[in-house]
Parts: sequence; structure tokens; C-alpha cells
Amino acid sequence: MSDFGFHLAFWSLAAMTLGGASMIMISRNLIHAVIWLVMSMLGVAGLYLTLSADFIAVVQVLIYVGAISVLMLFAIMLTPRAERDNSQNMKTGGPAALVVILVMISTLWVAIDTDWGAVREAALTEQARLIGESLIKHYILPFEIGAVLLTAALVGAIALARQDDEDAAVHASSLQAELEGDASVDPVDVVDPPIPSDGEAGS
Amino acid sequence: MTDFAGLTSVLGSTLGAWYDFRDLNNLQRLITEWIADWGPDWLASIIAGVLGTLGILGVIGPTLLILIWVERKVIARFQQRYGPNRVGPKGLLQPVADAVKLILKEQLAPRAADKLIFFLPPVLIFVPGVLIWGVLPFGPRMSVADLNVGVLFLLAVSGTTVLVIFMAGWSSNNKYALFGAMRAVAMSISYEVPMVLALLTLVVFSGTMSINGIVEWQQQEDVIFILLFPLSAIAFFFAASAELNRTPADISEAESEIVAGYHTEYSGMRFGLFYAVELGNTLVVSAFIATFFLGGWWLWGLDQWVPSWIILLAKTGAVYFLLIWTRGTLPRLRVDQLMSFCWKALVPATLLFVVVAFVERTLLISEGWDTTVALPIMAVFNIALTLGAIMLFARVSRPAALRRPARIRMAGTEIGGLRAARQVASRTEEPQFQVGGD
Amino acid sequence: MTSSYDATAAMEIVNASAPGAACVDDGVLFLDPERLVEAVRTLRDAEASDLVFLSNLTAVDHELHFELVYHLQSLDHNHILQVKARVADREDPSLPSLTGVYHGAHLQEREVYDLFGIRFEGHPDLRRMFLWDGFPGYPLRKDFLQMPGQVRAGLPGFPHESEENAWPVPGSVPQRPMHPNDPQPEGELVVAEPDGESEESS
Amino acid sequence: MTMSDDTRLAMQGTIEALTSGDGSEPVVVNLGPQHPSTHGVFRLKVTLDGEIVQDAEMRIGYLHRSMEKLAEERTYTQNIPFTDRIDYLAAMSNNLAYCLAAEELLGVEVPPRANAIRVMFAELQRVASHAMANGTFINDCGAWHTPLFHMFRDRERVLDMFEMTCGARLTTNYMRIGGVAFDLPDELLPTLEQFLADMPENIANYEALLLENEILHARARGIGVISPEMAINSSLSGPVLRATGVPWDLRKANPYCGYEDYEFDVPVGEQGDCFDRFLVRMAEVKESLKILRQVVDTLPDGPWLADVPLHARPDPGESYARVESPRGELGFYLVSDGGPAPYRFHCRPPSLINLTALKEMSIGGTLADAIVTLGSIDIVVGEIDR
Repeated sequence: MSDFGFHLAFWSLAAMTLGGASMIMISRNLIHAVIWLVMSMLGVAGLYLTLSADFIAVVQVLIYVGAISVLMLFAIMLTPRAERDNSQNMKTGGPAALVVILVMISTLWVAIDTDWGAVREAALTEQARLIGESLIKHYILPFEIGAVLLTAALVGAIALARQDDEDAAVHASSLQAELEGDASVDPVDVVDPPIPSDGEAGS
Repeated sequence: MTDFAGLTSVLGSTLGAWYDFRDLNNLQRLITEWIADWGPDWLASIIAGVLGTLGILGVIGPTLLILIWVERKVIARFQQRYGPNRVGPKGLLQPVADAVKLILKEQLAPRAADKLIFFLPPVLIFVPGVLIWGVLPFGPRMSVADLNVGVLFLLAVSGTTVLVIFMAGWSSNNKYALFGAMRAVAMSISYEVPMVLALLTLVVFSGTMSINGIVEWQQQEDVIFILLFPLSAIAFFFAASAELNRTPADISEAESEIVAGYHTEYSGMRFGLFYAVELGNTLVVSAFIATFFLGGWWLWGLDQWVPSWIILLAKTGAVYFLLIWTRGTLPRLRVDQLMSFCWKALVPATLLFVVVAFVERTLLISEGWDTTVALPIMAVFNIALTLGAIMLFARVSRPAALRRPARIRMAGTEIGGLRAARQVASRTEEPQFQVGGD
Repeated sequence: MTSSYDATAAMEIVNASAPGAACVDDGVLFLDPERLVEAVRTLRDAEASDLVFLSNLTAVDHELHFELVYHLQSLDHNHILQVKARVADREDPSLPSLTGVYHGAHLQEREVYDLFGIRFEGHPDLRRMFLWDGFPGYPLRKDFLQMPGQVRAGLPGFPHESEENAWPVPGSVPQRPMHPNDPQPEGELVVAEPDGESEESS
Repeated sequence: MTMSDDTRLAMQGTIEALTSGDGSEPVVVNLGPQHPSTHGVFRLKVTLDGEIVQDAEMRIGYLHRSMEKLAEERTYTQNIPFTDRIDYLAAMSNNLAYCLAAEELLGVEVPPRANAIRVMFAELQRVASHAMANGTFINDCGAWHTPLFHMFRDRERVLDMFEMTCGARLTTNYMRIGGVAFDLPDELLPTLEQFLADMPENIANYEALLLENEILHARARGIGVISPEMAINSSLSGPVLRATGVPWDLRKANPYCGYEDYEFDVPVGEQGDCFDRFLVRMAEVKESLKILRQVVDTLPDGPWLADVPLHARPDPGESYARVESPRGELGFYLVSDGGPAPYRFHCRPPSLINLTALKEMSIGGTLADAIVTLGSIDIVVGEIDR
């Protein structure tokens, strides 16, 4: 592939990735944010393709777009509505921004500092086989440790998700406190108004 | 015999020429080679991709219209009706009329809908639907992109459909749509697992992740995978029909429960697009079932004489008919039943066959068994194992309510209330009829 | 063949446990509305009557009073008993609910409430059923949509029939004597007269 | 620090959900009044926790035509067409029940041929109505219309017979006080013979398709269960009651129109679930065919309509007549004040009263189960609302 086609693909994919990423920050609606995240991830998958890493690209789509984003949507849908959207009162906004900026600077530093020797060989064709073999043969121990770790995380997540009544009560009272602390308006009564008895209606 | 040999030589001489319709790729190659003569090579590859895409779109568009007609006619046969027979000869133009009607209809959007996300899904859902066609091998060299990770590509692309369905259901701001979307998501991520495992069986056994490679393996070994791994085929068939939202697994658009599920709020051509993609996906899934389990474009040498894509289409048609048949006959499963069937039956069963495939592959490669002898033995063994697994599942997993037979007794002269009911129930004679039970 | 259960026998069963709650008039069992639930429960549970099935529950507007009609059925003995209770108050008629005895009374009592405006005390979910909340009036009452000049809904006679067969005068409807225990209406109930001179009844 | 009203409302909802114990917010879903599975303008408000029904409340009245009031201004004969519209899927049974009540009031003797014709059409109506009920029930279970269309074929033939007899297919207006409106046309009996000859094979086909269908079993067995005690206490009737095992059929318990002369049996179920209701209906169709066979064989000659004056004024009094309609115990309670029109006209609607236990049947099941349960009760909204 000539340079023009490559550059066209690279820059449009990069724009897609970064554009999606910045839209995640801008959108208040969490569901919108997930959709933008998906776009960003698709861009990353495309970038892998330009590097002739089609196995990684396909896996990126399979796992991040097909599975992780759906998982996130599920998590969002399972969250009570009050905590769903990006909060307007961000208490931890400042420190978070600081951490993100630090991480970005260090990543950029690494990226600029590294000597990216371009490989002039043809791309490997049987990547899946090579990755599989190296995972099973050379990196069997880290691979297995990773597997055990994920299983433990799975069990832990289930244990955490099984919220018992006490936790729920604590959670509810904290929410109540937050609601009462918001003194701008009187608490809205969401209990449905009782159905008016209509015994008086008519003659 | 001599005549045949002559014919072979004639056919052989045309091999690769642009007018050799056994491989439509020849035509495209001719064009791209011509462009490569004068233009940059990236233009040639782009033109090649565009030509392939246009070819696919040009084929599936009219095919969909015909398929709607076919499905309605076949279902009508099942239901002792005539089906469409008014517009055009034999009602063939009915789908066209429907499409025109849908295009002319007003496209409504709920006021409370999330507008951007509401408008995107009908368009976005087309993307995976068309992308999947790209890796389908219509012949030995006839696919738009013959990826060496074709199986993974198929799974990855088909997995993104669920995201679009979720967008449609969520943005409609309609409870039916949200229920449909959540059901679709839950079902899709569940049924992805047996689907992957069923394909893993083939990948492990044939040793390739290229879709064309799997077909060529079947051609080489003179066997189709449905004979070797029938349970994987059944699991794949069922998982695919679940992902396609077709009865008996159409819970995400269960008509009698949640109206139309995730596309309840879509009207006009937006609904039409969902409908078309659903049909197109049904067709492509039938094609992939034919490719993976029925040998694809290959049919014991017939592909030398008949264009390979016709063979594939014939097999696809057979699978498609099977899908229509199940749709026309079976009631729908409940959400929880569908989930438990996936996790408690399909996943263990397909996992078992992954192990079986691994063992058999090892026997073939490491022990160097002769495939002509070993494969039939393995096929018989696997078929027996499949039957055993199905029977075991039927026995073990039956809910308690189904183990007791349902009985209808005749009251005879006992007419009355509870006392008569007890007397009727305590009778020892055979009930009028008795169905179900172990 | 379903036989009619003898009203006198039923009266004896009821009066044995709740004296004076039932009386028989012209072969029909009348129950004291105050003790309706107790009486019906006795009829349901007594082995001899065994009236376990509430076949029908409805009301009839007799203009001077409402008559609640219950058809109670015994499935095992295969007999049916018609039970009546009367409410005289037209302004705010009310009666104890039978939902505690027969779950099947649930919707039928709602229907009667909706169309006659008879309240059933103790009904768990007494709301209008067919008509919307706030619908003016109760359609199945005889005075519903009564026009000035006593023009009222109804069929006075067959077409082309002579004047003498006009709509029967209110009050000529067969009126059985009220149960002695029935609450008597306060004041005098004014009944619409056919000559159109007097006031409406409610 | 100001929250939007939406946020506040949502937080309130979250707090309620958390303190209610199960940590999730219930969702209220309206099924109907225009919904593919509600068989008419019937609205069911279900409160769902996930897919589990926590509460089910029905809202009716969308088809209320105030028939009981209208009937008070029409003569006894003029009221017969109203009864067609009460249960439009079993118009014959409604005609019959009303005519029986009016005849009781007027003291009319019905000629034997009229009785036999009445039984014939009541049973044909039962076959048609059960075909509809079972077909839509399987549809509610999620089948793609196939059993429904097959059963519609049988219903269609019955309706053809109605048409050739009285000119109407749905709202037949065929029965009269004292008999039936017309004698049987010549072509009816051969058509009926052919129908009776074909039906056993059709029923065998349905049974082969449906009875051993594992998915249907999984969907309908153990769903919407009600005990016989509860069923009797809730005044349920018809196949819903018989599915619980209570052998109560008015054709046997209180024979009318000479049902005592025909040999038939009353099928009862065992577990009172949706599948038993379906099976009871299937078995009842067979029994109806048995009755039809006997009616055809023993059809007496003679007049088909007693001599009843059109301008009948019954003596003051009241009558309550019940028939076993396809949906259950259908009764008409008439009060006469001696005038030309009924003083009070009341219909005991089996569809409405069978719904009494719907809430109990559906709570705890899934949304899909609630719909199957509703389908198995076999309601007709015209009869619920009247």
C-alpha cells in the first residue's frame, strides 16, 4: 500500500479515535458517552489494521465493542437513575484532572522518547497461531495467573453485587442526607397521589 | 467417459477467463489488473473493495425482496393459506409494493426520544449486516476479503449488532423497546458463548481460522462437519436463530408480550430497514451454517461443473427453509428458559465437543491415524455422543412441573364441586388422555 | 337438574346462628343487610346448604329501594338459592361487601357500585370499573337522565298500541315488604308521579 | 449546589427502592388497551420487577355499551340482537341463554325440533369458539400463527354453516323466544355431515402438533395455577374451573334444551394450569362433536318456533337462566314489571368473572406468563364490558 492510502487511513482513524474520546468527556449523558467510547475503540481497531495486526484488530472489536461496551451499558442500566448521569457537582474533578494530565504527559514522553524503528519486513501472516503458541509455550505462567486473577475478580464481583439489606439501608440514608442537604427546593414527593375515591362523584 | 474428459478440457481451458462464471472473481480481477496497469495500487485495491461491496449489495438487495416473498409463501403453505398473490405474477411484486408503502409512510419519532441515538440505529444496523458478507467464501477464491482470522471477524462483527439494538431500544424511551433491548442484549451475550464454542470445535479440528480454510479442509477430507460434530451444528443453529430473534427465541421482539421489542417506535422505512436487515442476517447466517457445517461451495466434485456460488446458494436455501420451518411451527420460549437452556445445556455440550475435537485432532496429528479410516469412526462416535448428550439433557434438566404428565379425566356421572372433584381424581382407571411426563 | 334450595330451610340455618337475620317472603329469602356477611358465611359453610359458589350478584333499582340479588349455588348438592337484601337509602346506599366470603364477588360488586352507586363496605378495591372516575350519575338507576316533565328512559308501550298500555306507574312495580330489620329511610321518599306535578325523587 | 428536578425525583425513587428491600425499582408496564395479546380493548397494568410480575391490575370499560340500560327500553324480542354483541365469539350461546330466561318469564314451551336445533348450534358455536380460544392461546405462547390458522379453518366452516342458516356469521340473531328463527336449510345437514367426518382427522393433526410440544409444555405447564377451592370461591366457571378438576358443567348439572338426552362426558383437568385449560378445551371439542353426531341422528320433525306473541308482556316476576357457554356459566337475570320491556336485564358474564383470579394467577410469574395466563382464560371484551 502506498503512502497516500496509508496516510489517509491513519489520519481519519486517528481523528475518529480522538474525536470519540473527547466526546466522552463532553457528553453529560453516560449512555452517549459509551456510544462515543465505542466509536473511539473502533478507531483504535482500525489503527491496528493499518499496522497489519488484523488479529489484534478483530479481537479489539470482538472484546471491546462487542463485549466490554455492552457490559458497561448493563452496569449503567443497573445503576439507579440518580447516579447514572455525569454529576453536575463534581467533588473529585480537580484531583482527577491532575492525575489524567500526569498520565498523559508521561505517555507522551514515552512516545516521543522512544526510537520507533520502522520494520521493513512483510507483516506476519499467521499471527493468531504465533500469539497462541507463545501464550501457551513461553508465557504459560503469566497467562495462567491472569486467568486465575480474572476468575477471582469474577467471584469478587458477584460477592460485591449481592448487596444485602444493611448496605442498602446505609446507601439509602446517605442518599437521603444528600437530598436533604440540597436545600434549594423542598423535597419532591414522588409517591403517587392516592387515587381519589369517587364515591362522591355523580348524583 | 471420453466426452466427459473432453468437456473437462474445454472447461479447463476457460479457467480464469473473465467469462468463466464459475468464479465471478475473475471479472473483478480483470478490472483491477487493468487499473493497476496505469493507476496507483491503492486505487486498485479500493476499486476491488468497492466492486466486491457493490456486487454483494447488488445481490442481496433483490435477494431480500425475493426472500420476503418466499418466506411469506412458505409460511402461508404451513398455515393453509395462499399468501401474497395479488401484486404482480404470483404476488412476486408484493415486497416491492410493501417497500414503496414503507418509504412513503411518515417517519415518526417520540418526542421524548434521544433524537441522535434514535436516528442512527436503522442505518448503523446495516453495517455489520453487510460487513459479514465480506468474508463469506462463494468459491475457492471468491470472497471480498479472505481473512486468515475470518471466524473471529465474523464473531466480532456480528457481536456489534447488539450494541445497535440497544441504542434503538434505549433511545426510543419506550418501556416495550427497553425491555426488548435488554432482552436482546442479555440473550445475545449469552448465546455468543455457545456460538463461539461451536465454531471453536471446527477451528480446533481443522486447524485454521480462515473460513475458506475450513471449507477447503472439508473438501480435502471429503467430509462435512455436520457429520463430524452434529451437536456443534445443532448448537450453532439454535444460537444463530436466537441471535436472529427468530421463533422459538424471538423474545426480544416477542409480539404477544412486548409488541415489537426494540423497534416498537420505528415507523416507515426505518422499520423497513430493521426488517430488511433481519431478513438479510437470516440469509447470511444460513449461508454461514452451510459453509461451516455443510461444506460451503463444495459438494463432492460437483463444484467442478456447477458454479460454486450456486452450490452455496442451494445449501443456503435449504438451511433457510429449515429456519422458516422452525419459525412456522414452534412457540416461543420464555426469557429465563432461553437463558437456562443456553447456560445449562448448550454451553456444557459445546464445551464437551471442544474437548472431543481437541482429543480427536491430537489422535489424527500426533498418532498419525489414517483419516480415511479414522474420520468415519469418529463421526459415528460423535453422533452417538450427541444423541446421548441430548437424551441426558432431556432427562436431567426437565423442570419439575413437566415431569408429571398432564391428565384429562372424564367426569362421567360425577358432577359437582370439590367432593366430586376428589372422586374423579381418585379414580384408578386410565385418564382420557395423558401427555408429557417422563 | 339444579333444584331450588328451600328458602325456609335456609332461613332456619341462618337464624340458628344469627337470630332474626333472615326472613322469607313469598318464597324468597331476605337477609338483613347489617348481618349479610355473617348470614351468607353461615349458608356457605353449613353442610346442608353448602352454597359455595356465588353464581351471580346484581342489583335492581325498585325506585323506593335497591334490591341486591345474590344467586348462591351449591355444586355438590346441585341446588341454587336466590338471596335478596334491600337498601332504602338512595343518597348514599351502602351494604357490607361479600368479598370476604366469596372472592368472586370482587368484580361483580365493583360493577354494581359503578352502575348503581351502591357502596360495599369492606370491599378492598371499590372503584368505578366501566365508567371513568367522575362520571356523573349511575346509569342503571331508574332516575338516571330523568328529564323535566317526567320524561324518562324506558318503553311505555309497544308501537301503535293504545294509551292504556302506557308505562306502568312507578310504585306499581311489585314491591315486597321491606325486612323489619332494614334501616328505614329517613323522612318521606317522594316518588315521581306520572302526572308530572311532584318533585323528582332524588 | 442545585439538583435538577429529574435528579431529585430519581433519587427519591432510588431511596424508595433501596428501603423496600430488594434494591430495584419496579417498572409499570401497560399492556393494552391496544396490544397484540389482549384480545380486544382490554388493559392490564402490570408492575414488574425485572421480568417478574409484582402486581397486575386490569382496567376495563373501553367497550362499555351500557347494554343493560339499553335493554330496558326494548321489547323482549328486540333485545335478542343485543345478546349477539355481548359475546361476539359465541353469539349462539348468548342468544340461547337470553331466550331461555325470557321463556322462563313468559312460560313458553319450546318445540322439540327447536330444542335440537338449539343444541346443534350451541355446540357448533362451542367448537368455533374453542378453536379461536386455543389458537390464540398458542399464539400468546409465541407461535407464529400456524396453529391459529389451522383452527380458523374449522371455525370458518362452522361460520359458513351459520351463514347458510341465518345469513350472518358472527352476530347471528338466530334464536327466538320459543324456538329458532328459521328452519334448517336443505344444504346444512350434508355440510354438517362432512364437517363431522373431517373433524376427527383435524383434531388428530392438532394433537400431533401441539400435545407433545416440549416448548408448549415449558410455557404452559405450572403457569397460572389456581386451586379448585380458590377457583370455586372466585366464581370461576367453564374450562377454567374444570381445569382445576372440578367437574361442573351446566349441561350436565342443569340440563336445558334436552341436553340430558345426549351422551357426552365432561373432561376435567388436574393441576389447574394453563396447559390443563388448553387440554380441557381440546377435549371439549371432541365431546361437542359427539353431541352433534347424536343431534344429527335424532333430529325430530315438527315446528321450530312456538307460537309466542311478538308483543309479549310477561307477568311481573323474575327469571335467572344459565347456560354453559364456551367461556363458562353465562346467565341472564330478567325482572319484569308487566311492561313490554324488561324492568331489569342483567347478564352474568363468565369472561368478566373468570378474570377475578387473574391477579392471583399472574403474580410471581414473568410477564410472558401473565400473557399466557390471560390467553388461557379466554376472554371476550364485549362480554366483559357489555
